[in-house]
Amino acid sequence: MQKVITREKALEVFKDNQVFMIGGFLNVGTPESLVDGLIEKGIKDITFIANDTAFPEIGVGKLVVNRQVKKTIVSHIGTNPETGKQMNAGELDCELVPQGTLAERIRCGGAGLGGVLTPTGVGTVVEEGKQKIVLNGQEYLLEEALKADIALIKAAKADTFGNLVYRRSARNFNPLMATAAELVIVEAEEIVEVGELDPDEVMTPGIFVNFIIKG
Amino acid sequence: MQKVITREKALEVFKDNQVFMIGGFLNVGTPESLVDGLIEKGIKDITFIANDTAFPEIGVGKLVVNRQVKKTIVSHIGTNPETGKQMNAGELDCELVPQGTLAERIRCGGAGLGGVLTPTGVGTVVEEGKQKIVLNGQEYLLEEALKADIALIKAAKADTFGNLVYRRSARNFNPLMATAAELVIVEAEEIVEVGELDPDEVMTPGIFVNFIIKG
Amino acid sequence: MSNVREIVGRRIAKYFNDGDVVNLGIGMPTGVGNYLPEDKNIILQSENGFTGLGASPAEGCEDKDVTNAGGQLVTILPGGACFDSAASFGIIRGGHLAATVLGALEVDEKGNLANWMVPGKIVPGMGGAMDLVTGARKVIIAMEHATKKGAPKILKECTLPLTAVGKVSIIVTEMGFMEVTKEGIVLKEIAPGVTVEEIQSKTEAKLIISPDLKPMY
Amino acid sequence: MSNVREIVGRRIAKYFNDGDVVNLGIGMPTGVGNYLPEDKNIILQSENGFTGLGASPAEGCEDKDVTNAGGQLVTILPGGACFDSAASFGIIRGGHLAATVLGALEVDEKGNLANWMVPGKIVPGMGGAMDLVTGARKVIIAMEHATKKGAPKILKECTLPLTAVGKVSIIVTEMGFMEVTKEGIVLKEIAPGVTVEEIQSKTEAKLIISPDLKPMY
Repeated sequence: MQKVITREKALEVFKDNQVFMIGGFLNVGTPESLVDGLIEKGIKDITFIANDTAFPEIGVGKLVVNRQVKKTIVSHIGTNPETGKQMNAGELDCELVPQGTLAERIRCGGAGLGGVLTPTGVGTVVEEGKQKIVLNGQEYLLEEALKADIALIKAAKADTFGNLVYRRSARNFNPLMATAAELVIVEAEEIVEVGELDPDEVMTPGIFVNFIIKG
Repeated sequence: MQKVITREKALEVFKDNQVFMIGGFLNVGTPESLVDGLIEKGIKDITFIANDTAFPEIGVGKLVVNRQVKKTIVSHIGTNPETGKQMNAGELDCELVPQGTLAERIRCGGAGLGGVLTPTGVGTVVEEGKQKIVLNGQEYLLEEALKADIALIKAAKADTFGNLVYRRSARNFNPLMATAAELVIVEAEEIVEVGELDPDEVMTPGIFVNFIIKG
Repeated sequence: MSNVREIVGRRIAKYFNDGDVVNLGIGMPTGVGNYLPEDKNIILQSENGFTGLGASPAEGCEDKDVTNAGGQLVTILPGGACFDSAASFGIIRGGHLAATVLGALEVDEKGNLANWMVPGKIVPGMGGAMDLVTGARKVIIAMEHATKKGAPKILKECTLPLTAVGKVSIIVTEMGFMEVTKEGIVLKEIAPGVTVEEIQSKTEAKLIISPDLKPMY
Repeated sequence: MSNVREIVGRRIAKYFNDGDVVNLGIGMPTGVGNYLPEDKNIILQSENGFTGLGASPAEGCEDKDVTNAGGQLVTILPGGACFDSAASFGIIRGGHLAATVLGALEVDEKGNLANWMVPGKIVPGMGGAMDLVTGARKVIIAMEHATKKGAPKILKECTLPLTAVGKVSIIVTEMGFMEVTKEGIVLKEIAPGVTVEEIQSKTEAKLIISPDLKPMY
């Protein structure tokens, strides 16, 4: 059960047509080396779930510019004009999801929940095609769970078992996504031995992690 | 905005007929000094939401034995025979909730969500009176949010702003409950100055906390 | 414009109470942070994952992992706390913010807000805005009173896709401080040198003039 | 009974694969932890909030904040991690446990389980059991084959209120190792000294005898 592997080895799991969750918020906390691997490998028809599409020349934004992406599920595309351009041209399927709803949908995917009821989006275009449920006089949208084939996670520190620690605002979607994919690959700035992390400082338990590379 | 107060002062907020959330798991991580305060003050018709009813002579179990409790919403009563006795005699309203569902319902209450869809309890008596929702061929129960008037929280460490750190299995329901009540009172084993906790080690942000006592 | 930012920012900053937890949106709302009163403890929440948002870092003290929701390098003040995106929006959606300050493309007399897309033109996405408007206890709009072309942004009814329905509480522009009530939009304060006629002429919604109308500082 | 615990515990412990994350219920299932193979890394999850559940602490090394779900003092092994109850049941419900081992009052040939109440008598509550049975990838029942009075616990159909429907995969008793399949309960291993007739006589459900029936160790 050797989880720490080379970057080369990690990139071998990528295939066309997979669904990825990719951590980060405007590239803060994005596993850039793994994302670059998707470019190096020329992986096509990617679906990715992320907070945003970053910038044209940075992070997941490069995948969009490179036209490797079939679909994105994100909360924000304003910092990468290429996403909007491809979307308006009908070349990219872009599902825009309120950020809090996106977080909950991913969390549901990881936690075995079918979905959550949120008041966010009621009375807006976000409610289109969704069940509306009224509880105690308040309307909620039923937002369904999201899962992925592979999660690409950026951590500040990992032990060799995969216990993870994140730093500051680089945490964002990473711990949620680490629970919601079939395969979880972590790019860690620092890798330490088992026992070096205190159980209380671990933010993602190692049981969720399949592979770790030094990033 | 002085949050650190005396125990005496903290107990003044208790009134009859309030709904409490009380942290702990078989009394590990239970704010015992605050619970004892409910006894000292002779507070009546308490509703409490907790993982369990502990033991007859320990923690929240004492409230049941003392007949101060009108209703409990818990996952387990097996360690306190008095709860079952009062329940079977029709003297105590006891709503039994699967532990994971209880955690989610409290989390929903704190996070502004109306409820979640869980597969837990489908086909059992737990589904009685609940909406059943089918998504992608899988049945789920709609479990609704829980809120409280007052949450009684046990922390290992608090700073004077109310940022909290829990230890080991004493964390359990505490961070969830700290988000889901109108008023949050913390019993902390250690109180430190603002700035002494690293932002990444904080498990409950101080914005949730109203009062802190030394426990 | 920088003058507008200062007028609007100063007024909104005065609105907060000691201990308020506030989220400031990207753009003009971010500027409100420059004018927070020193005698009150206003805690800023950043939806990308922390409380205790502070000023830009001193040169040489930048931390690549500490940015605001606009991606700008910032600092975390003592007493700050970090969390993941689900917890962050738990704070936002769960009513734990005293207020959020956001920009607007349009706002109307029913408290509706449109600030996330112009169909066929710009579609930046809603980011955290829909959750912020839905969950914050007060929604404060900070914006220029009219568009660059002079068209009103405070309307009888929004025409653009909504961000949320009936959630706006306060509108602050360089011309005045307005409160959205069941009866309509009440002008409570007016900027020095601006007349009631002028502000109404740049507003599509009929303003209710407060009997207690004050100058806005 | 202590012999039953050992027979059942030893057999179940052999079932796990290297790297499996497992939750052991209160009572006989907890005992499985005493027999885990040294050559495999089996990670125990404790639903009260951590992974890396270890043995009882040495005298003098007790930590009041480290207990298992039964409230007994335990230890956390190197590589362990703590979390809150929502995260703990995210692991459980989300399919991140390779297996859970639980006791049973009744189990039936459709894989139904009843282990949380006897109406009018004992109502301990379901605790984490319903989530464990619903979410774990394999549900393994560890129990005495029959009640103290000799009545079968492996039934055609459960009579007590269910914990979950159709989730049981494996049943291990002091008499044998059984697998729940679509066709019914298959007896795959039989304890030394027990005959097929004996185990069937203490079982209400009709056992399907594996053509490859082996002794259970």
